Amino acid sequence: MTDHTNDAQSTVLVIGGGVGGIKAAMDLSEARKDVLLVDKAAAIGGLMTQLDRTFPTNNCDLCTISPHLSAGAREQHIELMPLTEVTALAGDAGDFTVTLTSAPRYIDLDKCTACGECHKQYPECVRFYPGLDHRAPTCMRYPQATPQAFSIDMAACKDVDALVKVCPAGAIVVDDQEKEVTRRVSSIILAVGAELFDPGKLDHFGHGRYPNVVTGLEYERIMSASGPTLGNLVRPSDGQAPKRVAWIQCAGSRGINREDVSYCSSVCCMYALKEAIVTKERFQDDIETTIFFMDMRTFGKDYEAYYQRAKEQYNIRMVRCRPHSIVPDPGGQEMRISYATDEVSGMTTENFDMVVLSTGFRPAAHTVQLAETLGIALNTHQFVQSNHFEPVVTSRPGIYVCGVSEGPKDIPETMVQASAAACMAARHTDKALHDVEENDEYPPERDVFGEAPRIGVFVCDCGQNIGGAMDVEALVQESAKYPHVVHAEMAGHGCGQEALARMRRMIEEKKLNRVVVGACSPRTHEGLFQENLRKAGLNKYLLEIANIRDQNAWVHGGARELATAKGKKLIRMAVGAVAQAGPLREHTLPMNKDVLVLGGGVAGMNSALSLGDQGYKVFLAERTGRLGGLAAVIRRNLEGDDVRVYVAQLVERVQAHDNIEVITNAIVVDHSGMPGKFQTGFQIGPRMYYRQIEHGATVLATGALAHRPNQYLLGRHKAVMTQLDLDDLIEAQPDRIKDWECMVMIQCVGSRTAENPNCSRICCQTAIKNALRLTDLNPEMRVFVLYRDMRTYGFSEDAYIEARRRGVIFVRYEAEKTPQVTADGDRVTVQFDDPILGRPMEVSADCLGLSTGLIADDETTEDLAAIFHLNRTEDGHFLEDHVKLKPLDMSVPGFFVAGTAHSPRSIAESIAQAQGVAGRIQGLLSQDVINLGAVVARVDRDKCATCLVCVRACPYNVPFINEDRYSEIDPAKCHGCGTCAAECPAKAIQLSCFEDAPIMAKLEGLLERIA
Amino acid sequence: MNTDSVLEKVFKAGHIAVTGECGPPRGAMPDVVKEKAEKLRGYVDAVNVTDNQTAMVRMSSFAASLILQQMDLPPVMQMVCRDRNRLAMQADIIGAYSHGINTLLCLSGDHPHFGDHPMAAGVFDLDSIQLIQTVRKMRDEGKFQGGADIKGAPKMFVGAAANPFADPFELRVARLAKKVRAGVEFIQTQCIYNMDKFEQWMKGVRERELHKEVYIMAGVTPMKSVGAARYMKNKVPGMDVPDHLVERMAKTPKEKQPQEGIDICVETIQRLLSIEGVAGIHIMAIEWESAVPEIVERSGLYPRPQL
Amino acid sequence: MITAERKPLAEIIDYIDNCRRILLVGCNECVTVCAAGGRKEVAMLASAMQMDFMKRGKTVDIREMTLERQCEPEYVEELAPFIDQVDAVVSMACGCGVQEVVRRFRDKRVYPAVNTQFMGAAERPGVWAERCHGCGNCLLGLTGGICPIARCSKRLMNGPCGGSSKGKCEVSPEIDCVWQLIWDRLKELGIEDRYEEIILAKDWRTERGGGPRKIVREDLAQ
Amino acid sequence: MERFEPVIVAFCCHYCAYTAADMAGTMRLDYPANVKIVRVPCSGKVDPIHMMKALELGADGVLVAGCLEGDCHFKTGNVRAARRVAYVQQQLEEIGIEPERLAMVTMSAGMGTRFASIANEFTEQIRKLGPNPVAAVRKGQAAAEPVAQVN
Repeated sequence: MTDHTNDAQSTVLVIGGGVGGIKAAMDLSEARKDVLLVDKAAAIGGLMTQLDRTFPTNNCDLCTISPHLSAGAREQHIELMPLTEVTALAGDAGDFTVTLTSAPRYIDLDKCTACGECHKQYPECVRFYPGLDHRAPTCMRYPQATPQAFSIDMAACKDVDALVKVCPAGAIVVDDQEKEVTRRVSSIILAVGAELFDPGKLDHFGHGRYPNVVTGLEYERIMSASGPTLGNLVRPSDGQAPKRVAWIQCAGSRGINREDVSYCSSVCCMYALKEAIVTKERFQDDIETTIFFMDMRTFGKDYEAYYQRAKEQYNIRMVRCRPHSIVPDPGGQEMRISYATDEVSGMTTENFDMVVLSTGFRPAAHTVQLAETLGIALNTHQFVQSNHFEPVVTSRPGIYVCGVSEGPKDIPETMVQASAAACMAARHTDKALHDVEENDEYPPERDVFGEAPRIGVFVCDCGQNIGGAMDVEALVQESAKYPHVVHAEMAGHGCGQEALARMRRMIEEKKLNRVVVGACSPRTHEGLFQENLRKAGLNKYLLEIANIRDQNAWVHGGARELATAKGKKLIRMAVGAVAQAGPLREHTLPMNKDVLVLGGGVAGMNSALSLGDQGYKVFLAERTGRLGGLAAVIRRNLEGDDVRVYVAQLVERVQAHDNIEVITNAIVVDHSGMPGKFQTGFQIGPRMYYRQIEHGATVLATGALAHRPNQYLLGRHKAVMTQLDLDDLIEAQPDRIKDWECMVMIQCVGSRTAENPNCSRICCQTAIKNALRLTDLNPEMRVFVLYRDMRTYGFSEDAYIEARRRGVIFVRYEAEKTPQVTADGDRVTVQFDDPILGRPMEVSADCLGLSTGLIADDETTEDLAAIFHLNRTEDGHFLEDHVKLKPLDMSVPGFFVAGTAHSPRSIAESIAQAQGVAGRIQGLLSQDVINLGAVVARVDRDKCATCLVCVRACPYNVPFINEDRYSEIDPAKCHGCGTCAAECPAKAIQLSCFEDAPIMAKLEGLLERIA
Repeated sequence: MNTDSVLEKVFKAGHIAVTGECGPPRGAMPDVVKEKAEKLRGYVDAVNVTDNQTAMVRMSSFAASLILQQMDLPPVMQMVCRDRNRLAMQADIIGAYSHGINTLLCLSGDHPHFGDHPMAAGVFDLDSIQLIQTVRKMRDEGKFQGGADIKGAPKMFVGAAANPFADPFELRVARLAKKVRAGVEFIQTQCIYNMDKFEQWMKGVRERELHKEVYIMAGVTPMKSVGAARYMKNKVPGMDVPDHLVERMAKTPKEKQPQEGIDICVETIQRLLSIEGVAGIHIMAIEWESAVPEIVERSGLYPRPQL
Repeated sequence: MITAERKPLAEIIDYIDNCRRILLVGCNECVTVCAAGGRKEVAMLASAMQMDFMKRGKTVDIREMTLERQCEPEYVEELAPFIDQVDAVVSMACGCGVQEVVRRFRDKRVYPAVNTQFMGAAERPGVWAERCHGCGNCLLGLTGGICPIARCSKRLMNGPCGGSSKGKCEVSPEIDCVWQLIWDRLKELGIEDRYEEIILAKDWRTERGGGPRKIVREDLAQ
Repeated sequence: MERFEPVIVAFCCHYCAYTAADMAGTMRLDYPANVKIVRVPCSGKVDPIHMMKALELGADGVLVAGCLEGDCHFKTGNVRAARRVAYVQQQLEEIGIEPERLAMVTMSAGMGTRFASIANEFTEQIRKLGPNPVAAVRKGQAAAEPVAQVN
């Protein structure tokens, strides 16, 4: 753990170490704000770490999340307090005093090196392995858990002193007590997530009674490689591979029964589809997968394509119904589901090997209690009450919320809110923008140029991890004989604080200028040891790590002398290589901290304001003549607030803000540079005069277009209008509505079709909003809504229930058989089939409202994508860097996307993205210099034959032939892959840190016969 | 008359000329030449003597032509640019003319790659068009290609080959024009199976009135078997054998295939004679000289004019 | 540029089988660009030779060097200090380089390690195709900038011959018929009629025919 | 005579193969100690010279381990590596050394089990092939030193 001043004003408290809490902590630490991250569990990671594969990418989450976590622990700005809860809070925004109570871990974190000895011998009381074992919650959530530590369930421990003896590092603290500490923090982010509903209470499904009825998360763990069944899909009852698997949606959600909640948990449809696809893809594709659902709610970006692929490519069977019950089939192990569908009258029963209940989110009991402690309001569903136009703000100033604790949402939306919360919380810390230089903590770097190599070898035994598998002492004696080695010693737990301190002392005492550490994987610990060298005044690249744990001790446990011999060889290789290593400089450039925001809509304006308030200079460029974007024409949102008033205030605040310069009628014409040093050229105003803006980051908030396909007589009959027109009509001429007798709405007009395969996410909510306002004005009028899937996700489900209660008639239509509309004077008649009655219907309507949704502003995004080399999805929206974990960043560094330019979304969700982007940018621009790292390719001008091989081979088109006729590689652009070095026929290119000399030295070290 | 070549006489007399072909043996066997040539006597006006055909080493065309000349069967000596440089070519021309051989066919020649000496270096000092210019310069200006005077200039009647079926088709008429400009006096085409393409080529020739400046002899080759048909279709460069002919041969029973080949040949000749601009028929019955008499008779080209 | 391809290892080994010490010399110009004799290929051949010897129970001492350009006396001079410590020199330069080393070090056995091929251009990365024959009297002006001497199997100056089919040479489908390319090019330039102008017989004296050639620039020659 | 223990060098790319090797460790799988790993940023960084030199210095088997097709962190590194391995295999054939001593393998970061099984199979395959003929000379050359059966 890092010790740093307990400076109240600069620390943000993040409660909850799930993926949302970690992202908020990471963003804050990137913006060089101190963070205190507390989690009631023994290790951070939360719910996502138990998921095997995540939609829509279907990749295993372990490698996408684990870098976050180990990076998280190492960040100097994050202090981690696991097994800790907030018990009291006082003070207000900018200066809170919080009381934190930590449960005893019975293990001293500084000493424990996760060697696993205690767990090996006392599995019953030492918590280590993740997975579905129903014992007490696991302590090490997953192999790369952070902190790398165990925890002990003392109550379950029968022989305490035996346990203490077994730990080689003496890390077990028997008399560990519950600790209470008070800390002063400037602001608080609540990211405690929520629990998954325990369907055991639903007696008609029998979860808990029948082993083959599992929840979505349990099925996830069964499929996961790090799960209890080590990744093979087997039926819990008899361990046989299932032939037929069924999913039942909305288990405990969207219901009115005893245990149900009324809202929709937004994610269950997607994770059910994913589990079905992965079942087919990774196991056998002959497993029959069936999903029982009411509405398939795949409303996220490209989620609709995921749904269609599930049906067409993986032929996952979709049954639209709400199953009645699950009972065991008397014959064998199978479960019998009985259900009724529109098409078939009477009950149908079907047998399945496994039934997965897609359970949704529930507010955890301790969250309700925590809210009380923090004094923040909860909404009717016990989730944290946020502001309609400020989605991460809670009822108490200075306290923000993100993730599922604010409401059910998927991981991308959680990450957006995390960044937004980080941005808002950072406001209260008074740390000036350009505070103390980063590297004053390190002593000046000693110049080792010209010195003969003096190598120090430090061999860890890492408790039993290495010590148990090989003769570490022999390794040290052998190392002493290797060339240039002037010092060799056992380092015990090398990554522990005392070992690091001792290493620093030896470097100074023995004037060492090279260090070899026989330890674990450089992938996780290289940074730690490099930093230690730097603290000892040595250039951090004069280090080589021999991976004698993960790639030796742990894999040759049985053969002690083979592991010892290999250990010697690995160190011999490292010694040979480090002798060739030279000190390396990291290239840096001054950072330009201004921000360019493209697009003056709600998203653009919010980004600009969030950044402006933090002291950043913002250029807000808008292609048209005025600010406001699409939101300017919207009158009300679902919650009933006046949008036009909100937008007007926003525009006024932007124009009055002295950090924001608004440029209208501005068209981007050229662009160059890299993050921290961009130049973008504009042609402005009617005379198109050219102006170039220098900036460090770019926000794309160019919005989307209201879709107006010419279908159903739109634009050809005055009674036919879009929901947008209707929204305006209701506000402008309420009396006209009073004499309406009947109104019909049609959903998915121009969305979820071949031309525009995407779902526009907001049309269902908009339709319901308008329907409710219509029935307010004219309770007698009849309102029909013809829909394909009602996608009122999250709390908007309540509005859908309210609409039904008021008698709005919802009729489903199939994509293949759309309603027919014919003009009838100044009315229109709409024909459609009613699936329940099973016969055609005809309705004469005063007005026909079409939910036409949004499509990408293809022309704008195409031009911008060309100028900025950005990539887009096929339908013209901008593509984010990682759909799951980096929804706001774009793959080109320094570029961010917010609002409907990313994908169709509501105003509140756009605002969350806008504030999130502001949070991300603060991280990017917090450094004063751009650090280009050291692993870059360098060309020896004398050897270069100007043969163009490197120019052609580089995957990033970096090398170019300069005027002096040799190849030049800009260190700012080189990604360090080394392809050019390996292809160069003149051997003119070396990749620093992986030059030929050290690699050859490793081979010679390994293969030399004479010792 | 520019030369005293029999072929020129026949053309100038307005008759349809007929020439045969005789491939010299791959050894010193003069009798084989005599025996092959004897079969053609009376049925053709002159006999082409190939020059290391398909780059396979054979008795030289000069030697075989000499044998024919001595049997007073007028030879058409073929000369390829592959095997000799311009010195050797001019020497052979003078040598041949000294023995009364007065008709020459200038060819580029197949690439050594196809023959029995793929490792040999192709000379290609001149190409066929430059050879035509050289022969005309020797005859009309009495000068060597190098410019020096020749005492006793050879008066060769100059011919060349033409392949209407090679790619690019649209260029093939222009290529003939180029040869005409170089001074060629008669042309023997590649053997014709694709009648439509040949007619299309002749239409182009007539448009440029080239048929008035050069005598065009249509080449034909009787097919001995369906195997021969397929071989020519796939293996011989620049050959265009339509599928319907191969099928026709494939349909005829084995033993009747030679006769069917001859029938096709005769039909082809009849149709060729009907094409305006065709001044002669060149029958390349390689290793099947015995079929020529029947072909010439049934084509109505017998007896040959005696001039 | 001049292109080359490394000789089969067996042939190189035959040359130096009885040697104990070898000087292996690469060249940093054309043979580097066509990946035949640059520093990398020198290291690869050295390793291959060493392994071949060791496989037969012998070892050989190989000194690796790569000169900037092996056809320049001053660069070849850089070998002088090492020449008498070796039994033979193996040069990975084109023919010009090998012979320059021979010219300088009369008494030393010098062997080629590559087969010099042709003057060519990079068709695409890793592929080089013949473009120029060095005939000494360029006729590209007459053929729309595409050379029949270097790129026609029969060097026809008034092609194409009867064997051209579908744009490919009768000799092999891998070889484009250059006269097809020329014809297409003339069409593109709209000067197809230039095709019928006869290119007269070539004076080969400017080419190899006139014997080994030399260029003398009076103003520069010392 | 004790069993021949081949020396195997494995060039592993940081993002996939090296991580998979770590995962094999985390999962406590077992594979022969003959395999020694050299970390490179990308399989596209492994120079043909390194492959040749490894064998020349006496390695009995060389593995180049990269990401799965299409998953390379640097886009095309693994494709180039595969082409280079094939090129070096031709060189080995010319020298008369079994090309199977050099192999290209691909895996994703999470495939600890696949790394272990490759290490096992390849070591057995090389054990069947017998010692690298070049190594035989080296051993002879250093006959004095006891046969490092443990190596």
